[in-house]
Amino acid sequence: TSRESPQTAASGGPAASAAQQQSAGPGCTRSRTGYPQVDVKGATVGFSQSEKEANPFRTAETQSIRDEAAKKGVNLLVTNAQSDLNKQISDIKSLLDRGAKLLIVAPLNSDGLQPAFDAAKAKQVPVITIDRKVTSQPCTDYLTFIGSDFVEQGKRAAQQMIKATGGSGKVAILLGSSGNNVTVDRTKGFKDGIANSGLQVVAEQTAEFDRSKGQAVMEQLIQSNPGITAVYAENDEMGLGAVTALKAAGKTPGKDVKIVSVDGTRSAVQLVADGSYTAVIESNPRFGPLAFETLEKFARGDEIPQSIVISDDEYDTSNAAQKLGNAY
Amino acid sequence: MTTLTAATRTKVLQRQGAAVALTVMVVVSWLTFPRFGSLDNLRDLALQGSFLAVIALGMTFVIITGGIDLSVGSLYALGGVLAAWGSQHGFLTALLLPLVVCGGIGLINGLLIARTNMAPFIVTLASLLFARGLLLAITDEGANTYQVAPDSAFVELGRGTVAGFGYPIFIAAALCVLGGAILNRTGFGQNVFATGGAEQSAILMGVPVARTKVLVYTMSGTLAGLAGALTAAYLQSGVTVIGVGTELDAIAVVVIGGTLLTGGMGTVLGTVIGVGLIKVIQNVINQIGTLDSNYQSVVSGVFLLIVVVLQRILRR
Amino acid sequence: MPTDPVIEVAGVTKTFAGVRALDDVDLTLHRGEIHALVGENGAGKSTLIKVLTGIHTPDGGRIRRNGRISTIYQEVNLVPLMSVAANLFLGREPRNRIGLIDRARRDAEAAELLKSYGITADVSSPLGTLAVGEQQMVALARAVEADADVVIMDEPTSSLEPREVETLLEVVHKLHEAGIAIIYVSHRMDELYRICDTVTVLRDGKNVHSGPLRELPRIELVSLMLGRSVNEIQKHGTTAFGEDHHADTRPVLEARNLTSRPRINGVDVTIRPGEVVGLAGLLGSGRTETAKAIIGALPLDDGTVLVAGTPVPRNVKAATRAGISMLAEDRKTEGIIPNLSVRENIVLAALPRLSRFGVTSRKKQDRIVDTFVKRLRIKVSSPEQKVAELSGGNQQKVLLARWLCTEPRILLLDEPTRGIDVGAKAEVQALIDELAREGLAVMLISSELDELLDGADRLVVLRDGAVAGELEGAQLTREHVLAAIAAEVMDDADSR
Amino acid sequence: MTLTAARRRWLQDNGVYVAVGALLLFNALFTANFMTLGNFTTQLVQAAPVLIVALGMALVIGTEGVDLSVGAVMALAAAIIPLYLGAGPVPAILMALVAGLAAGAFNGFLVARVGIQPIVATLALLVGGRGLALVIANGQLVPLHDPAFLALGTDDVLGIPISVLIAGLLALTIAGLTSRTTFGRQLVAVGGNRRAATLAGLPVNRVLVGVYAICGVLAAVAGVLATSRLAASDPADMGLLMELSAITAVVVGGTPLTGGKVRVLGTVMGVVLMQLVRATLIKHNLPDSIAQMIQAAIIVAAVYVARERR
Ligand SMILES: Nc1ncnc2c1ncn2[C@@H]1O[C@H](COP(=O)(O)OP(=O)(O)OP(=O)(O)O)[C@@H](O)[C@H]1O
Ligand SMILES: Nc1ncnc2c1ncn2[C@@H]1O[C@H](COP(=O)(O)OP(=O)(O)OP(=O)(O)O)[C@@H](O)[C@H]1O
Ligand SMILES: [Mg+2]
Ligand SMILES: [Mg+2]
Repeated sequence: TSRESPQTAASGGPAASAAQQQSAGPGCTRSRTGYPQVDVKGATVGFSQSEKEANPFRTAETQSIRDEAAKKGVNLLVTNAQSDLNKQISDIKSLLDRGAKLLIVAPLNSDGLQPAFDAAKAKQVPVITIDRKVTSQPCTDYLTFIGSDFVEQGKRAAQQMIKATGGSGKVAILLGSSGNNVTVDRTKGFKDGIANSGLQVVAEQTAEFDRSKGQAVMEQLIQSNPGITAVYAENDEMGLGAVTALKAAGKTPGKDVKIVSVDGTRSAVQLVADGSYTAVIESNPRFGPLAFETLEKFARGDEIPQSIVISDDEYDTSNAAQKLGNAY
Repeated sequence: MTTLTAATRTKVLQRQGAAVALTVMVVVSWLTFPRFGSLDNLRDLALQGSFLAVIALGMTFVIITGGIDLSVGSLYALGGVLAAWGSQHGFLTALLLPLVVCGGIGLINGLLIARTNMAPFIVTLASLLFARGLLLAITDEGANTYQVAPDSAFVELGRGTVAGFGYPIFIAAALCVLGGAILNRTGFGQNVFATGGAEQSAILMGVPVARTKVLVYTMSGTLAGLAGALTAAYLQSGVTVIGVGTELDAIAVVVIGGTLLTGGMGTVLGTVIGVGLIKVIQNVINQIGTLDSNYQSVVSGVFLLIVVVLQRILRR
Repeated sequence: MPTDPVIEVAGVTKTFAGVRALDDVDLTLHRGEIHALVGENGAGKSTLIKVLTGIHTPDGGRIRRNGRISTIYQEVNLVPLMSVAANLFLGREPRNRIGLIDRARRDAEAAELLKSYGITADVSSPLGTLAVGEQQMVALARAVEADADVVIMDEPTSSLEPREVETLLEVVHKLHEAGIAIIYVSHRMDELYRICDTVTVLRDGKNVHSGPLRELPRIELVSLMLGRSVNEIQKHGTTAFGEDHHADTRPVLEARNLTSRPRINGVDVTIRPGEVVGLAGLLGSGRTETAKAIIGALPLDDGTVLVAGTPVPRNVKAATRAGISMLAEDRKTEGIIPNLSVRENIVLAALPRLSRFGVTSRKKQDRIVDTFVKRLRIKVSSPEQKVAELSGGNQQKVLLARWLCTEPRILLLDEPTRGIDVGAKAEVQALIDELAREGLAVMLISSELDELLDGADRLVVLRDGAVAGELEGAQLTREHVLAAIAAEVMDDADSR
Repeated sequence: MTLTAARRRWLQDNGVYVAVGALLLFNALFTANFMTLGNFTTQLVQAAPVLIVALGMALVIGTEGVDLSVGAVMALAAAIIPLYLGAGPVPAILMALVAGLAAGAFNGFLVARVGIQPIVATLALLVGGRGLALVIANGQLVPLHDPAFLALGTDDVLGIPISVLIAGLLALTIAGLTSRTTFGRQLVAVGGNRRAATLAGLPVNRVLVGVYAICGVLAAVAGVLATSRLAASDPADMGLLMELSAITAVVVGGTPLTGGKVRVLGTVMGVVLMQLVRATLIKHNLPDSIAQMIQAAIIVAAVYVARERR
């Protein structure tokens, strides 16, 4: 063929599964909310995606919701906010308007969706937020949150880093987009995680979750800090960019310079398996089964915890080859 | 001057070009999508349009003077953050702080453009960066999102409704009426047209061109800040990630509304119609529902193209 | 003679990037005085005016103003996209009770006002739709109605027809009677002697003479302006045109049935090699449109243009290639490329011929530019000077040079001497003569009747976009032409 | 008086060189490991795609236009590469350039023939073009493995990286084009006074379409080089906000947005200046907030010095 193969399709791999069901307060039940019972099967469900499906995480996330919806015989309506917060509010309102009785929302941002939640509340439609936690009230504004703990991801990345470096050396952090709370949490977790080790952060610069920016920033940092021995990238894409930069600078990523990142995309895990990447902390995007299961439970009247933190896997040199199939 | 005459003859037609497109869009959508005409949907359309309309109003003035303001997207976001922060100190702080700061940055834009002969494009591009940087600086690199207390009077500004229609709609409408009157019925408005129509001539005719420019950029900054404040009240928080690319939306809306990018000609009504068009298209894309997210921008681009080409053809 | 000075200028100096535009200039203007300001192109007249009105700050010297100044600048300075009424009243619009502009009243007053200047245009249409001359009258009305103590007019008649010139001179007269002082810049001697009391002559930025005008013989005035002796000048008449030309019999240009509604309607023009054909007609009679139609710059409803019997496609490029060149009337918007140098402006149209495989030859350019700068006596500090820095007249010469170096067969000249000083005018006229002798076919549009009568071998009179008559040989007299035009005016009056 | 005027004039013409010099000096003194060959190579390699785009942008700006679609065109080029890479790098690159040509010519057509103002005409492609690229690429990043194609981004000739070499050659070509050819002179004439250029019989439409087409092709070249350097086709992010970087560099380099003038060497220096600014801010590990504000200040300062006086 005359076509280079794109990365393998996003489906497959393990669905997200609940790791812990944190419950600071009491859980949420249908009776507490007073919402009507809606059978998932045959129901109209709205899914509001936040960004274009132009990166593996989003692609896998949407696909997982679609697949599960088809399996459950759900009439699924999908919108995409194209990274515009006001549009996401509009999207959610229009989903409600078009008859969605249950909502799954991948929030663009932790703050600012209150008007959309209020609209859902007014129509007694339960909302499950996935992948990103919002600052509104669980059970009243939205039903529950299903997703990873980004701070925890940062901490686990720190543990991997300490393991790989023996707890000493100079680290550069490739930050995600400024103003994004995923960036904030993954940074906090990582810094807390290395606080008591000998690792020292010598540079932290944003590369906007983008591979080519990761490459460009890394190139600059290698020049000015030749002593860098470790790189923590807040997503795989930036990490992959860093690998290219390091190779071009004559370093051996994974050996001279350890690289740990968060996501679990196939390209990154493959590199771990090949030995030129240190470790990848997974951020599982396959929320479909868990989300619909939670909606079913809610319909049955079961108690739903305030947030459902999923168990994320991690890939390091010891397991990446076997687990490659789980990557997305 | 030959083209000008043609322009006059069809001036009305031209202005109606966008209006005709909007009417057609609305009627077709109404017939095709049963949910399009629902009161809820229309309320949301109007509300979403109102924030953009406030920004685009300022942009209309700027563009009529022959300038452009790229900083409005950042100022919009900055205004929201300042308002949310200010809401801790009461209603007035929440409302005035963004107006003053964003208006101040607009004023600096205006001074640089009017007094130093620097291109508006580049000055406001720098402000776009500056305002975004300032926003990050006051939010601890975006880590802090200030919340507006849900029971404060300021929230009411963004979330209060009359017959289900949100306050921002009325605020935007009032501002547009006022803006239209200023543009067409005051000396300042005439100066705006003269500045954009033929700057050198305007100077020779005694028009205070520099002052006019300073004023329009100040106005544009202030309105962007106000839109940000309204949005913060509506969202109940000073969201840091909004406003990216909003300047392009505002410019597109103004141009679709028939305002000449080269200056000297334009209407507020046209801008309002332009806002309507953009929001209706977005809404219709949602109503279709099955469009792949990547196709959505293709459709938006094609639509933008169709509108401007149509308008150009009508103008002939 | 009133003696109360309203403007006093002493020792004013102004330098632009090395060019000394004003050099120690003195000028005193008294209340009720009409003061002529004359000088060659680039002598500094417009600069002095801009210094007086505060557009330019002088580098040295004193200026005392004793009253409000209102100015009509050399190039029409109004806003083309705004309505005629808005232009007229910009800055002093009539207001309603709550202080908003009263548009109905503004339009009514504007229409009224313009009627008194002989203009009946739709005041709510954009100013840009008016002909240049009409715009000039709007500018005049605007300046006069501004309640000023001093009215400055920089070449106000350069794009006016005899009829409008009369209106303008009447206005000047009224102002004079109202005690308003006037500075009047013009290259037309007749006008100056008819209305002006005093004169200041500028040469190379210096004041070379100030005094009463009527006592100064015309020939001496010209001699002061040019800095040449009276004898030298006496050799020339009022215009520099020579004898009639011997034209071929086969026309090189045939324009048939040119129609672009509503502006021109079935115009036929033919020109033979070596012939100068004048286009006469009132302001707005469609002369510019005819020229534009021939060069292919005007979309036509009908009509063909043939060069040496071959039809020319209707676009400027094709027309240029067929050998037609047009000197546009409005040099600011249709002529010069302001950022480019004099050299680049001159060679612009001829560039493809001065290049090989699209690569330009600087040597060839320099040679041509040098020739024309000398031949047309273009006043530049260097060919690399920006054309925008030149005085109006010199810009006009640059444009003429641009066309001449394309070696055209047919030259359409729309107001070629507009805004050009006496000396240069004679040069241009002599040049037109010479070109015709060399076998060029020339079409000459001019609002100066003398220029048309002396210069043209044949006159085509246009009325309302159609040919109203042709005059040739013995018919080429002032009376005949005026009669033709007058008849038309009466026709017009009848039909209304 | 005249001396200071002359000095001001000199600064106005050469401000961007002074700024580059000052920044180099600052870095030489205060930035660790700055004065190394490797570092300079890095800066040049990173600047190369921006420069290539900025060259096209300078031409467009010279005609009093602007091309907002360059980033989207880069994304299109990136999306097309993997489609044809199976047939070899040359066909793949050619197809990408053809796409750039088509996109540019389309812009030019809208501007010249339809008469739409450049910002709006190219805004349509900015909005739609990247979407189209994503549709072509199915929204996916595609890692590339063709060694010949990747060599474009990694190899060098006599120590000069290929992309830098290409950018340099293109800069020379464009400089020659603007100063030495009929097309170049006609281009600035069109930008200086389009009506007059039309009446002078210049092929205005052809010039405009040509200029936008060149800009499109150059954007595609930049897209190809950036793709090969990234070793992946990434239409979602390729060339994001490139239009603003390119315009900034052109204007900082002394080409006025009002058209009628093109400064090629200035543009090169504008790109270098902005690259150095970015590098300096990263190397000194400044937070994003401060970095953005400093960039804003430097842009204003550079343009302030080079501005044309009334
Ligand atoms: N684009 C246009 N649309 C409609 N009418 C126009 C247009 N341009 C000019 N006119 C009108 O057409 C008539 C002819 O104008 P024009 O000034 O070209 O004639 P002219 O005989 O060349 O006059 P001038 O003495 O100014 O050279 C005028 O009445 C003018 O107002
Ligand atoms: N803005 C400018 N920059 C540089 N030089 C200028 C500028 N304005 C005028 N000059 C120069 O100053 C001199 C005087 O020009 P000015 O326009 O005052 O002449 P003028 O007497 O009005 O001529 P004309 O009869 O042709 O209108 C000329 O040499 C001209 O080139
Ligand atoms: Mg003059
Ligand atoms: Mg005319």
